[in-house]
Amino acid sequence: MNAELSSDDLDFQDEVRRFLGSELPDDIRGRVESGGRLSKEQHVRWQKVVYERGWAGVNWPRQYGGTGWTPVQKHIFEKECARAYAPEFISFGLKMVGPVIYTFGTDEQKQRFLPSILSSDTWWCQGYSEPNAGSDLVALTTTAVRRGDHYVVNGAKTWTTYAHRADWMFCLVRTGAADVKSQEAITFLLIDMTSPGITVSPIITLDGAHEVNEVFLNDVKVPVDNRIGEENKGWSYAKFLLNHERTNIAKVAISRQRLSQLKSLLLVTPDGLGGFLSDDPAFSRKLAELEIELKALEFTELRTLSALSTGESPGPQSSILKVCGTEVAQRIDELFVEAAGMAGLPYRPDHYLGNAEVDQAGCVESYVNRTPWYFNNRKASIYGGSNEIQKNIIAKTVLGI
Amino acid sequence: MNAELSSDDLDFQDEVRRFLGSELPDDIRGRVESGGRLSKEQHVRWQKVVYERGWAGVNWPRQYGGTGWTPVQKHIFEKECARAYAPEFISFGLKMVGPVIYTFGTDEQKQRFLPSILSSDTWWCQGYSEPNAGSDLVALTTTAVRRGDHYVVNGAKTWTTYAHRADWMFCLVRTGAADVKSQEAITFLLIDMTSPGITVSPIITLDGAHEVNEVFLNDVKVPVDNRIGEENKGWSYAKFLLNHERTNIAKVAISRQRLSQLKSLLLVTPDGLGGFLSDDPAFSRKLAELEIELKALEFTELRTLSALSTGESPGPQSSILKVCGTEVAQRIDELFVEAAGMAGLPYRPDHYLGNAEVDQAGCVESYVNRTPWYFNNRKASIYGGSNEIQKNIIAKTVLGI
Amino acid sequence: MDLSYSEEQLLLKDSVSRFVARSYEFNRRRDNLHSSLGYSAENWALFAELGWLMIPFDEEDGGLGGSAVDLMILMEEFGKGLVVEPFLATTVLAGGLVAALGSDRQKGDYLSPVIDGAMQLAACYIEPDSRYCLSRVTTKAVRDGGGYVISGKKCVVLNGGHAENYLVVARTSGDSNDQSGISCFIVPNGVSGLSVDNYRMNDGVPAADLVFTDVRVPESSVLGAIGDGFKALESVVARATFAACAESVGIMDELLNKTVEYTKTRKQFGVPISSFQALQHRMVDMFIACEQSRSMLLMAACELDQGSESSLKAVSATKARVGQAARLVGQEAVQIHGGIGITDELDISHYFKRLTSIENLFGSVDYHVGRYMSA
Amino acid sequence: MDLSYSEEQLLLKDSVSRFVARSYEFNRRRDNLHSSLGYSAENWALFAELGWLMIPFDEEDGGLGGSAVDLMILMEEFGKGLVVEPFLATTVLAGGLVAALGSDRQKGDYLSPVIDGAMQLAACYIEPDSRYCLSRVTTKAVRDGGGYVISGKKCVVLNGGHAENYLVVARTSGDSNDQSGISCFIVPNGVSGLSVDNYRMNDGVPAADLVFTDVRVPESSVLGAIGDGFKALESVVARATFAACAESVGIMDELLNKTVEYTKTRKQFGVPISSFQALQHRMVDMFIACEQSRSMLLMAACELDQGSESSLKAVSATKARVGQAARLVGQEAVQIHGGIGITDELDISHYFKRLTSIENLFGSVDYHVGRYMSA
Repeated sequence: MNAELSSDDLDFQDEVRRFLGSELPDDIRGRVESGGRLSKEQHVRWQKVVYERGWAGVNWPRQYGGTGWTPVQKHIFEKECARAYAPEFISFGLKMVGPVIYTFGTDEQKQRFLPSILSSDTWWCQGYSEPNAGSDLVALTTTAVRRGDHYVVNGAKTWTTYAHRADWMFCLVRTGAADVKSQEAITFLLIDMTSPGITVSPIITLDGAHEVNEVFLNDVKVPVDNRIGEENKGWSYAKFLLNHERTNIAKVAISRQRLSQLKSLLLVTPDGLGGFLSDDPAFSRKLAELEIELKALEFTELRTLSALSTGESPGPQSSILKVCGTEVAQRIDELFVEAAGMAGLPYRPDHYLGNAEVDQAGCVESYVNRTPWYFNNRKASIYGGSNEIQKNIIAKTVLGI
Repeated sequence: MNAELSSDDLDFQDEVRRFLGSELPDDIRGRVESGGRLSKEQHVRWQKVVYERGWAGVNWPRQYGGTGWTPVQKHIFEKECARAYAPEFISFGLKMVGPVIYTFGTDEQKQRFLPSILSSDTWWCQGYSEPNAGSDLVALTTTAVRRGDHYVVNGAKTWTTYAHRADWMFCLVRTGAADVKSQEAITFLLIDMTSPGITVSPIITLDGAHEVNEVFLNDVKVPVDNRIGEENKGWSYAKFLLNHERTNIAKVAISRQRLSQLKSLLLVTPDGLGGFLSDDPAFSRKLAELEIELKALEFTELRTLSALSTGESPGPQSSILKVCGTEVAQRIDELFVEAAGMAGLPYRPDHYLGNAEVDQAGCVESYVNRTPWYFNNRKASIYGGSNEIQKNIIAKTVLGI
Repeated sequence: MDLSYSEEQLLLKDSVSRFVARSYEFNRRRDNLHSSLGYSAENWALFAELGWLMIPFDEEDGGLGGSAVDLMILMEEFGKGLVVEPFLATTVLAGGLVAALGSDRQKGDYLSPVIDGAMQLAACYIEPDSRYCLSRVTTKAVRDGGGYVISGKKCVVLNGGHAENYLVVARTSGDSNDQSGISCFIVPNGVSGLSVDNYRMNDGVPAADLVFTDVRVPESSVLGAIGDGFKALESVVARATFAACAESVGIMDELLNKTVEYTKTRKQFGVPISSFQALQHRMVDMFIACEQSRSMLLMAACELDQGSESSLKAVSATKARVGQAARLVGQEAVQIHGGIGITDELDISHYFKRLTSIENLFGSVDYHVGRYMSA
Repeated sequence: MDLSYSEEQLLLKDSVSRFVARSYEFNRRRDNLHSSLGYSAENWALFAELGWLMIPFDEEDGGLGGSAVDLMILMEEFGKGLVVEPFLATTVLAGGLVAALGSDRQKGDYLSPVIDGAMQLAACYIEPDSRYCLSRVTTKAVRDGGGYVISGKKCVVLNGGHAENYLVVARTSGDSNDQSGISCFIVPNGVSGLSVDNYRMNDGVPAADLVFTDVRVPESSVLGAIGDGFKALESVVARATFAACAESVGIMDELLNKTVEYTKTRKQFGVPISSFQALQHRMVDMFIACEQSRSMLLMAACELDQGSESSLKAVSATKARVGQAARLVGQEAVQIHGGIGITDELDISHYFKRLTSIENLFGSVDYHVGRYMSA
């Protein structure tokens, strides 16, 4: 048992560091560091840089243009990206629909969709949640009725992240009898967002950001060729997707970077007594406890990674990664807001949503986006299977209740 | 609105202080202060002193020998008793069966039972819980079958505090059809513990103390005269009893005294660096937060008291007194154990259960009983309606869920 | 001992509650908040008409001589409605400073119009590096001829944009953290050398950062004795802190009620989510947090009205406990609502954001536990 | 990077686990614990026979050169069975001191018989006012003729009653808290001037307080260089701390499993209490605490085996996190069991008491967070 990187892995780490050091654009790095939101252009520009290097398909097999990296290499890459303040990749294409397509899609679908996901030329969004089915995904009511070589889709999706930026949506629809509330009547469709009958309506979140949307589908025609796998088997592809990505769901690398950023910030945050907040024993203790918690989480992740590396099943501890990851991340958010003090009160949308520089007459500028971030990131314990649902699942699958 | 005592109340407070100052025996005070367990003789001796003064029936109406005190006076009395390290009265007679008897009993029962409860000549225990009915009290299966002027009782009770010290037990039994699991078939009986067919079997708790028991009832004959009220109406008397006593269930006075005792102790507890634990900022902060929580609880209690004083209903906040009271008390237990450090490890049964003086070569002696106390007091959130049951009740009755 | 409201207090509570029900429909509030003023001038005039702006002031100053309990009632109901009118900024904070330090003439010039609803004020006492420490004042006021020259930065000045006059705390002597040497000046908005950066806070309420560059004020602008303003500042901020706690308690009650109601109607897996025991127990924890906070508030109100020595300590204990509760209640309300809880469209997120502002306003939990310990 | 066990380690785990299953039936454990020795001499002989007592020691000292991971495996399984044999006291602590400081001759006299299972030792390094600070040593050893005279008090000496020899930490120079000037002596049980107060700890395990009154020991009893014992003490106690954390993790796993099983069989209101969602979520929180603790343990094991500079810091972080988990898991296991959880009759309370002992043993959460911060 050892937690050290092999010399090959250390070489790889150096390679990633050099790449990030020379290729990550300053404006993008600066946005991430400041906690502001990135434009679509910035996301695309960065993914293209990585794509050119051949590294966009972090988790993809080589045959589809992926890296074919080992679990440890993926881990190193994600860690180094976070360390360098590189933005996270948008996951809907690369981590979600991509793997579904290369696993269950036809050859034609693979050729048609995969390249532009890697190159970031096509943006995807996820049509799962519906207004009346939150945590209870299976209760979806959007219908697709077969008419010759098309489905006609009617219904509404909600909480659809980046629907307004997306070219395509992967979507769960009900193809069985309307009153059947089972998993057996769900089909997985790929829908062109420019199709007639689609309306995207923004949902503004509490931080003022436009990230999620409602998507209304009114007699939208979807070619049968855009169906993944078999009709009525969509739930199994969706489940594959939920279980597929075990690495990096705890977001340890990002939390570590943010915690270290906070520690640096404390060194220049006045404590009101002529010193700095880094001298405050109560705050330092909270920070230390959180740092320890993050260290535990890191090793919980590494345990999973180590098992995956040797081809073993990831073990029951992997079930807690999502819950603990969001809890740690949200705790870091809280400490940022606490550290900010009065500097956490002003809201500067030009800076947070736009790209403007802010000169706050008052207070430490680096705190300007932290409160909106805290607000925004309350989603972390709600979206993608709320922490309550996660705990239900752990109780059932791990504790056997 | 004001939280000050009236001059009459201040006079009363002085009177109680003088009484406690002159009448509380040193050995009893010492036992309470040290956190050791009291003998039955000590409990009886102290209650007799209070009884002589006419104050044993704190909550009782004057006509039955009680004090007839206002809610504020009761509060003052309890606060001063705690402050002086007087022991709490054993509640089974004074606070539980006594009020049931003077409210629902016959004149004969009142004359027969009430005086010796006040004088502490008769000790009572409570026969509610059963081995297969923990939080679910109604599920009791002990039966009483009418045979002429007697009931014949069969079954078992458990967690019966001081059954081994008690002369009488008040007891819930099932008098209806054996298979009816309803509240309608329960009867409230008073049972002489010397009756043939009663076996008391000790349950030793984790701290080594003998406090609770199993009580087996095998063809125990109980005169019908010992029934409270009507047959099959016992549940309503039991419920009256559960709802009757709203004051002092938070045990604010005792918690306050224990917290202040802990603070004094910290002043002489070495911190290992040549100073004392009272200088430790992390510990002091935990203590301060707990002190604030206790202050909140005190005012939650006072709000209830104030409402009762003016004849109003006590308000929804009174529902949290039990949960918060036990949480605060158990948190104080924890801080005692933390403060003790290594001095919390030795177990000294001669001192904790008996009366022996202990000279610990090591460590601060005052910590000697704190860990067993911590262990013992885990019961606080389990007995008398667990905190989970309390929360179910609050959800239902206060939040209306 | 009597912890109940008087008849008059019940009437006040009822009156504010009816105002909120009548005038604070969510979209109307939003429109008022989004207006350039940031609140409704009409509402403010109504406050004056109903005498609410008189409450905190002594009868001899033209006020009603209201108690801390009265202030608590007002603020709690304001909290329930997320009221955005600058009562805390103009009346409690700035008005409080004038009442505490002003001469009769100054009270006539600045307090009477505040009470009448005719003037808006703002208190400038927070600096970029002062965090929560009131004695950390580096803005300087230097004697020059017949007046003073003020230079320095003030930040997060509540109501800083529309105030007609500022109450500016500046140092006239001593070192940066000295409690002595702190003075208070009345400075008109628009004075030469003053630049104002207006913005909204995260909760949508307007505030401003101010830069004073050699701002000249006359002798008559000095409020109270030179160098002797700290105690008044401390006491006024303590009362404002208490008022903010009351606002928080109102907000928390509303969040709890809305959350409980939501769980009764929201269905998942075919049943109302209120039937999930884990959520029930968490809502009970929210209820406990609300009630324990209210108890602290009553405790602090009694101490303030008694004029007790320990009232600053009581306020710090209250702010600390309320801050802990606010974190719990705000986050749980959002979490239990799920996705809808973090939308701008629903009121829940606005209550949550206001609670979060108050958590830091006038000092965090850590700060006030520290003050409680040292007091 | 590889966080899995080797073949040998899996065999060791299996071997200890089988021992516990075979020899640690609850009543048998109770009888052994209640015997005058406080454990089973037969079990101890078996430990020696199976080579477990060799594990922590270097091959050149007659040991197996086992890693921190091996120690962890052993202690975790011991925890699951609530093993009472004095492995921590004799082997890890006292044996660790002899191994770190002893001459070849001393190792022959005191380490070889420990490894053979023929000798019991106890380390005396805690004093009445030392709390958790290892350098706080006021027991004095004064040079006198050809030897030393030791005076002072030592408390909570694990295995202090039956040890044949004590490893006594005493001050030979310097002030009370100096790290230099601390020396280690081997003192035989029964020596003149030594009084031993035997007792049981709250978890039932024997310990003793020792008073040294002018106890004379020869020059040959000095272990290592005079005045230079601190680093070895610190490092040995860190390893014992790590071992205790492993024991805690074993205990917590057992408590979680037993609690989950209990809720599946215990019925209330006509259904198994495992069906109550509030309890389910709390058991998930227990599971999280267990897994995060195990992760810390692996982290510390890797650091110790790597001989890294930061291994003391890693051990403190681990002790802190495990202590927090122990509080939660212990209390919740008892609470969810209800009344039966606090009886002496059921094993749950014994696991809870042992966990509580370990919480304070070698330093509390607060202490270790502090050490983590300053390291």
